[in-house]
Amino acid sequence: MLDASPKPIPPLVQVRGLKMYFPIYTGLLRRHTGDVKAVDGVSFDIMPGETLGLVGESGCGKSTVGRALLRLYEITGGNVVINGTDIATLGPEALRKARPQMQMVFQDPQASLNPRMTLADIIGEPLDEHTDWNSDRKLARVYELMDAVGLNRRFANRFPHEFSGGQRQRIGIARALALNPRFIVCDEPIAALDVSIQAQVVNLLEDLQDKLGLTYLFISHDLSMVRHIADRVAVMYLGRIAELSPRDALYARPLHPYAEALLSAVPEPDPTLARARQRIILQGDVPSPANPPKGCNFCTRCPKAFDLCRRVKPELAEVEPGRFVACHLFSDTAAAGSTGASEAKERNQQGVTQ
Amino acid sequence: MTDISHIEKPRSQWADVWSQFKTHKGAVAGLTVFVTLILFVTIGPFIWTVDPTYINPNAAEMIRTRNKPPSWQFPLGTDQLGRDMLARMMKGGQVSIAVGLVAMAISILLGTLVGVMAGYFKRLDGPLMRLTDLFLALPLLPLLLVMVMLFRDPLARAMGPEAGTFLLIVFAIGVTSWMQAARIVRGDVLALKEREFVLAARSIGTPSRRMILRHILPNVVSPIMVSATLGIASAIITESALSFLGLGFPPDFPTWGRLLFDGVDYIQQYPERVMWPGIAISLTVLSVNYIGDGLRDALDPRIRGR
Amino acid sequence: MADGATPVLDVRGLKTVFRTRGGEVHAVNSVSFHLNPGELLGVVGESGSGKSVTMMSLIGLLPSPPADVRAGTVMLGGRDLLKMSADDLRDVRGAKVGFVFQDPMTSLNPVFTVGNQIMEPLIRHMGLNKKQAQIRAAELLALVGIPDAAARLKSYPHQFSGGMRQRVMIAIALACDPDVLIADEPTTALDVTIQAQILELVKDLRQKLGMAIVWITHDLGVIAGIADRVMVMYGGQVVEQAPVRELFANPQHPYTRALLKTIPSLTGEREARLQVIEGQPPILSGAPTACPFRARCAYAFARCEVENPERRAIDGRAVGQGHDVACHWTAEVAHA
Amino acid sequence: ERGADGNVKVLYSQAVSIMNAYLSSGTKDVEVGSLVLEPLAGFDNEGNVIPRLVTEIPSVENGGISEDLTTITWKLTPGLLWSDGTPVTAADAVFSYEYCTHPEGGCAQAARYEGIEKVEAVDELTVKITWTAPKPNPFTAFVGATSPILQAAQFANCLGTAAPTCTEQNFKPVGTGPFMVTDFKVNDVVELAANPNYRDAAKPAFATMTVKGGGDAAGAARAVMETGEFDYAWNTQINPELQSQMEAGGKGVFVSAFGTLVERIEMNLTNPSPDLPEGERSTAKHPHPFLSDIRVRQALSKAIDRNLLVEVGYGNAGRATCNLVPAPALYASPNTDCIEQDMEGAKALLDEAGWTVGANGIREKDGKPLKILYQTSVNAVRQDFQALVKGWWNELGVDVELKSIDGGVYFGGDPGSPDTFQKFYADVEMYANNFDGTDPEPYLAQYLCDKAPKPENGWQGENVNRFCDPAYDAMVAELATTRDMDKRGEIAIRLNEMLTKDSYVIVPLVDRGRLSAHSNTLGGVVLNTWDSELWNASDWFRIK
Amino acid sequence: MLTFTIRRLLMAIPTLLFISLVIFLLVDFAPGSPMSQIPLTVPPEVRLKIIEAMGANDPLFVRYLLWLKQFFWVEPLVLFDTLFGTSHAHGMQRIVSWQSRSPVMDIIWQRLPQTLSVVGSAYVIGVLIALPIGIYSAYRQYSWFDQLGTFIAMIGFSVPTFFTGVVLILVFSVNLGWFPSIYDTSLRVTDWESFLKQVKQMAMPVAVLALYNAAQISRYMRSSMLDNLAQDYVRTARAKGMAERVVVLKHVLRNSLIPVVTVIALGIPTIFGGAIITEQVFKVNGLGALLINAIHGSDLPMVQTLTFIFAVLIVMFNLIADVLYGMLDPRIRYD
Ligand SMILES: Nc1ncnc2c1ncn2[C@@H]1O[C@H](COP(=O)(O)OP(=O)(O)OP(=O)(O)O)[C@@H](O)[C@H]1O
Ligand SMILES: Nc1ncnc2c1ncn2[C@@H]1O[C@H](COP(=O)(O)OP(=O)(O)OP(=O)(O)O)[C@@H](O)[C@H]1O
Ligand SMILES: [Mg+2]
Ligand SMILES: [Mg+2]
Repeated sequence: MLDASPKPIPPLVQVRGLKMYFPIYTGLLRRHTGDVKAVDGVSFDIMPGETLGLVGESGCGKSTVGRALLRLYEITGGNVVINGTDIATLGPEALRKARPQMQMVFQDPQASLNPRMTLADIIGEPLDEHTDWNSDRKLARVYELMDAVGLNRRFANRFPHEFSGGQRQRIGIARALALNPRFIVCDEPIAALDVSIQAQVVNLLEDLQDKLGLTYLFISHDLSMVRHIADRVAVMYLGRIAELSPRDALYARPLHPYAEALLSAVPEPDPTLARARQRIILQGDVPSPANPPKGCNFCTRCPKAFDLCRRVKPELAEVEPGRFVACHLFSDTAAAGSTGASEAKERNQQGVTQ
Repeated sequence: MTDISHIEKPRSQWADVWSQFKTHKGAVAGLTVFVTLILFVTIGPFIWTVDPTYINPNAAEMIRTRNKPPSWQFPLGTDQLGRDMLARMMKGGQVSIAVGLVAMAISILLGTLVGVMAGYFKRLDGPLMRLTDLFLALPLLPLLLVMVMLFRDPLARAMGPEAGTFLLIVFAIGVTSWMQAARIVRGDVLALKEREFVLAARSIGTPSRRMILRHILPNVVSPIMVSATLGIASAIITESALSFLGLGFPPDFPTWGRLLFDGVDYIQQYPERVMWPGIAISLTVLSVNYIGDGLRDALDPRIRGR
Repeated sequence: MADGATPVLDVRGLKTVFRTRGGEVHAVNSVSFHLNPGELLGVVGESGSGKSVTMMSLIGLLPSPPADVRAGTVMLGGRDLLKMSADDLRDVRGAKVGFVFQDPMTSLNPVFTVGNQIMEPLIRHMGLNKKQAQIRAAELLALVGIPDAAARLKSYPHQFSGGMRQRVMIAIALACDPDVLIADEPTTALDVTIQAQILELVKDLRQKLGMAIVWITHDLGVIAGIADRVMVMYGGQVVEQAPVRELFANPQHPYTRALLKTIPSLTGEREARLQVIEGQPPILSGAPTACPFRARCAYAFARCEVENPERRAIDGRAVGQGHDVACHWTAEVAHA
Repeated sequence: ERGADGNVKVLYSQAVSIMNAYLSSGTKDVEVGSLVLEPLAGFDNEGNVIPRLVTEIPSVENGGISEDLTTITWKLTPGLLWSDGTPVTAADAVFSYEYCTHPEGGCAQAARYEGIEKVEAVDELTVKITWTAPKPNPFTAFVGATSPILQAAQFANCLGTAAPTCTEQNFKPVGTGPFMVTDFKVNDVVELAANPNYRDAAKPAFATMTVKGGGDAAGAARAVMETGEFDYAWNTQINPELQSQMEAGGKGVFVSAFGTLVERIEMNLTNPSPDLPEGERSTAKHPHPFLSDIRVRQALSKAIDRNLLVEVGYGNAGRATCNLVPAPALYASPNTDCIEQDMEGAKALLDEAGWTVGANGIREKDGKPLKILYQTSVNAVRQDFQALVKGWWNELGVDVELKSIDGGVYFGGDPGSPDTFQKFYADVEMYANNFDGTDPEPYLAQYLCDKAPKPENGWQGENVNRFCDPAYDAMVAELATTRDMDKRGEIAIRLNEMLTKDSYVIVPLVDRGRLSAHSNTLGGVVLNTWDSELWNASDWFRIK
Repeated sequence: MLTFTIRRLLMAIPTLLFISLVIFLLVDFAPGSPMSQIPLTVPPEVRLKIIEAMGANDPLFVRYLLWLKQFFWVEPLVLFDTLFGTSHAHGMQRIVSWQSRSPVMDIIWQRLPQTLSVVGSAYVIGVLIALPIGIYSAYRQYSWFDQLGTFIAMIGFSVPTFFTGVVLILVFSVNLGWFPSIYDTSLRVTDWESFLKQVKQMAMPVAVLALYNAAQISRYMRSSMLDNLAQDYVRTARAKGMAERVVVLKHVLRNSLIPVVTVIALGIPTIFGGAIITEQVFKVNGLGALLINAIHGSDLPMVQTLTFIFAVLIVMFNLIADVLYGMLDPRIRYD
C-alpha cells in the first residue's frame, strides 16, 4: 500500500468495516435498546513485517480494535483476515488452532499476569495449550524465550509481583512470543512504565521484529514513542479512524484537525522549545460512544468544524498518496480515491471467496 | 546461558508455600495444635488401648466405675455407663475431625463449583443462583430424612455400615451447607472474570476448563479458606445434631458432638464431661482458623516473601 | 524564586524506612530540598526512587507501621511538621499543604458526591457553613475548568472521566488556598490531550493564586513545559538538582544524562534505537554505604563502591540554591 | 374455697395442640383436655372406676349392667351444669358418641366405642349403651380421659368433615371439668380459669391455671425443682442421679407411679435381611435364620441384667419386669425368672443351639456369624440401654450393630420408610407400649397372627414380631367371651406368658412408671397412671 | 432501579412456584407420618380413619393444587376479610394444620411476636455489637483487641447454642435466680414492671443468639473494613486534614458497610426461621419450635406453608440486598 510495487505482497492483516458494539439492555424485559459503539466501521491493512501505530484519546476504542482483531470479543460486524483466514467467523476449535499465529501484549503488565503463577508457568502456558511437548522441552523453550526478552533464567520461579514494571512487560512479551506468532497486537505496552523502562521495552520489540520478522499493531497514546516505532500511524477518534498516514508525513503535517490537536498536545522535553510551543487545547469532553454525534464524530470539539460536518459523516478517503483522512475539509480533493475503490473491490472479492 | 545445569529447575510451588507458612506464628501454633489433636485421635488409641465402647459386663463392677472423675485409671474419667472418656474422646475425635474435614471439603467443593459456574458462565448464573435460593429455602430436616431413607441402606450394603454412614453424613452435611460459599465465590469470580490476565489467557486459546482451573480458582482461595474454617465447626456440630435425629452413626459410636450433647445432661454433676469435647471442638476450630489464615497468606505470592 | 527569599517549605535530612518481613526498606535517604514561594519544583526519577514516599512522609500520610520517618526536619511556616502533634498536623494538611495523588481513579471516595468531598476541607479548615462551602466548592470546580460546576457537585466520582476526576482532586487540594501544592504524577494515567488540559490549568492557577508547587512526574516533557526547578531522585536520594533550563542543557549526574537520552523526540531525527539505562534499580535494604547508581553507571569507579556521594554545588551557589549533584565522578573525574 | 389459691403453673415438655381428645390422642392433649372435658366416669390411682358425672358406677349387682352384659346404663348426676351454665343431659353423651363414630370425622378415640350397637338417651339423665355382643369390660365408652362428653350445643356443627374446622370449639370447649379455657395458644400455652359451674362449689382451689408447653424433660424438671418457676412438671424423665441431686435442692419432689408401660425388646421372627427382595423382607415367607430358634432368644434374654438397666435409666421410676402386662394385679403374672442375669446359662444355651465361638470371639454356625441389628428410637435412656445390652450380648459372643431412628420416623408408620418399627427391618427392636385403661384384652389381641404388619396391609398392625401361634389366637378368642373376672385374669396371664416366658418373643425389660415433679407448695397431687395425670387437679391446693 | 426491582419481582414468581413444588414433594416424600405422635394404643384402623379425615391420603397433585389455591387465594381473602370486615372467604377451606386442626396462618401470626422479639432483637443486638467490634479490630489490626475478638468470635462460633443456653440457665436462673428459665409468651407489656419482666425473660435467649450472630457479622465487618482501609481515598481524606474519627467512621465505614449491609439483609430471613435450639432450650415457642414440631409430627400443611413463607422471604431479601447494594453504592446501576 505504501509503495506501489509491481507485484504487491498481500497484507498480513486485512480489516474491513470492523464494528464492535457493546449492547445496552434496559427495561423490564431487558430489551436491547442501544449500543456502545466502541468501534464503528474501521478498515486498514497491515503488511508483513510492518508496524502500524494506533493512537487516540482514552476510550476511543483502541483496545477494542486490538482485542476484536484477535477475536477476544465476538465482533458485531466486518471481517478480519489474518494470514488468509477470516478470524471473525472461525469456530471455537479452529480459532484455538489459529491462536498461535496472533498474540497480544497487554496494556497493564501487572493486571495481565496471573499473580499466582510463576514466570515459568506464565510463559509456558501457551506451550501447554498448543504443544504436547514434555516438560523438559517446554522448560528449554521457556528459557530460550526468557533469553530472547532479556530476563535472567534464575527468575523462572518468581512471581509477577517480584518484578519491576519493565520486567513484567517482558514477561508478557515472552508469553506472546512463545508460539512463534506472526502478528502481535501491542496494547499500550509501555503506558504503565517509566521512561527508561519504556525505552527498554520498545527496543526489545524492535529487536524482535528485526530478528523474527514480526508484524505489530502498536496501540499507544504516547505519540513520540509511536513516532519512534511505527511505520504508519492510524489516529482514532470515537470508534472511527480519523487519519491513516505514513509516520513521517503525519508528524510533519497532520491533516485531520484531531490529529493536529493531538500532536500539538505532546509535551516537548526541552524547556526552551516547550515554552515556545503553541498548543491546541481541545474544549469539552469526548461524547459518549453510546450516543455519538450526528455527522462527523469530532464536530463537537473541532476548531475547524463547519456546517457539513454536523450533518454528514465523512468517509475515510485517500487524499494524498498513502494518506487517508476522514474529514470534509479534504473531501473535494479526493472525491473518490482510487484506493477507496480498490478497497471496496477487495471487500467484494472476499465476500465471494467466502 | 547455554549451561542450564546449574540453574535450579522450577521449584514446586508448595515448597514456597511451606517456607512462607512457617513464618506465620499463628499458623504454626495452629498447625501444632491440630497435628497434636490428629495424633491424639489416631496414634492415641494405640497407646491407650482401652475399648471406647467397653462396658463392664459385671453389673457390680460397672456400677462402681460409673461417672468417675479423672484418675490414673481413667485419665478423663468415665461416663454414666463406666466407659472410659479418654478412649471415647480419641475415638470420637477420629470421626469428628474426619467428618469435619470431609464434609467441609464437600461443601466447599460444591460451593466453589456452583459459584464458579455461575460467575463464569453468564447463562448459568440465573439458574444456579435460583438453585442456591432453593437450597436455602428447603427445610433441612425433611431433606436429610429423605436422603437417609434413600441412601442409607444401599450405601451400608455397598461399603459396610460405618463407611456407608460416614459417607452419607458427610454428603448430607456437604449438600446442605454449600450455599454461602457459592454466593461468595460467585461474587469474586464475577470480578475476576473482568481482570486482564483472564483475557490474556483467552488470547492464548486457553479453554474454559483450564481457564477456571488455572486462573480463576487459585484467585478465589481466600474467601474459600474463610468458608472452610467456619465450615469445619458447623460440620462437627451438625454431625451431632444428625446423630441426635438418628441419622448419624450407630448410637454407641462416640463423636465429639455427641459427647458434648450427652454431657449437657450431666453438666451439673460432672461438668468435665462437657468440657472435654467442648474444648476439643473449640481447639480444632481455632487451630484450623489459624492454619487457614496462614495458608491464605502463604498461598498469596504477593504477601509471600515480604 | 529569588535566592534570598525564605522558602515556604524546607526539608532537611529526611529519612523514611519501611519495616517489612523481609527486613527494612530504606525508601528515602537523607533527602533535603526546599520550595520557594510561587515556585514549581519538578521531581523526576525512576519508578521506585522514593518520590511519592518522600512527599507523603512530609505530612505524615504514610501508614505506620510499616513506615517509619526516622529523621529530618520539615519546616513549613516556621514549624517542624515532623514534631507536630497529630491534631496540629491535621490542621496543616489540606489547609497549608494540598496534595494531589498519583491515581485519580481511586483517590476519590466512590460513595460520596464530588461536592461533598470538596466541601469537607472547607468546612473543616475554613469554618464555612454548609451553604458557603457549597458556593465555594462550585467556584473551585469552575476554577479547575469543569463546566456547569454547580450542577456537577451532585455527581459521584464514577460519573466523571479520568481527567475530570483529576481536576476534582486538584480542586480539593486547592480548596483552602494552601501555601504548597504537592502533585504526585497527576497526569501519568491520562492521555495527552487531557494532560495538556491539566497542564494549562496548573499554569493558570499558579498565575492566579501564586502558590508553590511540587510536581512529581517521570515525563520529562511535562517538566520541561512547566517546572522552574528540577530535582532528580534515584534510589531514595536526591542525585541532582538544578533550574530547569540548566538541567536540560547541562545534566551532570550520569543518571540524569541517561534519563534525558532515553526520550524519543517528537521532532528532530528519529533514532534507530532508543537509549536505555541498563541494569536493575537498586534494592533499598539497609542504610546506603555506596552510590546507589554504581551498578548501572558507565562511569563508576572504586570510590563509588565504598562511599555514598554527598550533594555538592557545582555553580558556586549553596547546595539547593543553584545546580548541585551527588556524584563522585562529576566531582573528581569530569572536573578534574 | 374455690379460687382462693391464685394461680398454678404446670409445665408440659410437649406442648398442647388441641383440647379435644377426639381429634388428637396425644397424651398431652388428652390430659390437659381432661381439665375441661370430662367423661362419665374415670379411673382412680389404683385403677378402680370412679364416678365423675354419674351418681354411681353401674354394675350387674346394681342393675346398671344387664345380666347378659350387652347393655350398660349410666345415670347422670342431676343438676350438673356446663361451664356456660346450661344443663348437662344424656343427649350430650349421645352426641359425643355420634361425634366420635362419624365415618368421616377421623376420631382418634374411635376404639373406645368399638362394639357398640347404639347409644340412646333413655331420659334427660339416663344414657344407655347397647353392645353388639356381651361385653365383659363395658368401661370403655365414656370412661377415662380419652372419651369425654362434648357439649352437643357447642359441637353441633362440627360433625364429620367439619370437625377440624371448628377451631374455636376445639380450643375452647365448654366442659364440666374444674377449669375452662380462657386463652389457647397452639403448641405453646393454655390459660385456664376455674369453672364457675363446677359441681363441687369448694373446688378448684386455684382461680387460674397456666399450662405451658415445650422444651425437654430436664428443663421441665429444673423449672420445678431448681428455679421454682413452675408448680408441676409432667413427665420429667431424667437420669436418676440428676433426680436425686435436684431433689436434694428441697424445692420440690418427684412423684412416680406404675402403670402398664413396659419397655421391651421385640424379637423379629422373620428374616429382615436386605438381600431379600423388597416386599419379602421381614415377612412370614422367610423365617428368621436364628431368632426363630427359641434357645437363641432365651439366651439373649438371660444375658440381660434388668436391675442394672433400671438403675442406669430410671431409678425410682422403673422396676425390672419379665411381663408384658405388669398390672393390674389381676392380670399380672408373678413370673420373675428373667430378673436374675445368667450369663453362663445363656452361653450354655447358645452352645446347645450349635452356635460355637469362632475365631474373633463371635459365635458362628454353618459359617454364619451370629450378628444382630438392634434398633430403637432416639432417646438418651434407650441409647444407654442399647449400649449396655450390646455389651452383654458381646460377652455372649454375639455381634451387635446398633441403630437409632428419629422417633417421628420410627413410630410414624409411613409405609414408604424402611425405618418404622412396624416394618422391623432389624433383628431386634426396643420400644415401650402400654394399654389404655385397665383391661389388657385388646392389648393382648395385638399378637394375633393376622395382626402382623405386611406389605399387603400397608405394614400396619401391632404384631411386629410376626408371632403366630394358633393356640394363642384361640385363647384370645376365649378371653373375649369370658365374663368371669378371675378366669379372665388367668387367661390373660397365660397369654402374657406365652409371649414372654414360654417363647421369649417379647423380652420385657423395665416396667416404667410415670415420673413427674411438683413443687413443695403444691398440695393434693396424686399421680395416676390409669387416667389423666391431672385427674384430680380439682383437689390441688397451695400449701402455705 | 424501579424496573430492575419489578423485573426481579416478576421473575421471582416462577421461581417461587417451582420452589413450592419442590418443597411439597420433598416434605411429602420424607419418611414419617402425622401418626407418629399418636400413642401406640390407638389401633391401625383408627389411624387410617384419622389420616383419611385429614385428607392426607389424597393424590399428591390434588393436595398440591389445593394448597396452592388455599395459599394464594383463600388466605389472602381471609386477610382481606379480617382487615375490612367483609366475608368473601366465608365457607372456604383454609390451610389447616394436621396437628392442631386450626388454620396455619393464625398459628403463625400467634408465633410471630415472640420470634420477632427474641430472635429479631438478638439479631439487632448481634449486629449492633458486631459492627463496632469489627470496625475497631480492623482499625487496630493484630492488636490484642483484634486477637481477642478473633478468639471469642471463633469460640462463639464453635460452641453450640444447646450448650451455651444450658450454661446460662444454670448460672443465671438456677444459681443466681436473676432470670426466668422459661419464657412466658402470654406476658403482656402494659407497664414498667411487665416491661422489666419481659426484658428479663428475653435476656438469656437473646444473649445466646446475639453472641452467635455477633461472632459471624463481626468477621465480615472486619474484613470489609480491612479492604477499605487500604484504599487510596482514605489517604485522600487524611490529606484533607480530616480527623481520624471522620476518616474511619465516615469515609471507610460507609464503603465497608456496603457488603456488610447486604450480608445483614440476607440474614434477616433467618430471623423468621426462628432459632430452633435456643427456642427449645428457653421454651420460647416461636416459629422455630413451630417448624420443628411440625416436621416431627409430619404436619405437612404447616411445614409447607412455613417453609414457603421462608422461601418467599429469602427471595425477597435477596432482592432487597441487591437493591440496597445499588442504593448504597452509586457506582452500581441496574438498568
Ligand atoms: N466490555 C465492555 N462493555 C461495554 N463497553 C465497553 C466494554 N469495553 C469497552 N467498552 C467501551 O468501549 C469504548 C472503547 O474502549 P477501549 O477500551 O477500546 O478504549 P481505549 O481506546 O483502549 O482507551 P484507553 O486508552 O483508555 O485504553 C469505551 O467507551 C468503553 O467504555
Ligand atoms: N508500604 C511499603 N512497604 C514497603 N516498601 C514500600 C512501601 N511503599 C513504598 N515502598 C518502597 O519505597 C520505595 C519508593 O517508593 P515510591 O512510591 O516513593 O516510588 P516513586 O518514586 O513514587 O515511584 P513511581 O514513579 O512508581 O510512583 C520503593 O522501592 C517501594 O518499593
Ligand atoms: Mg485501552
Ligand atoms: Mg509514586
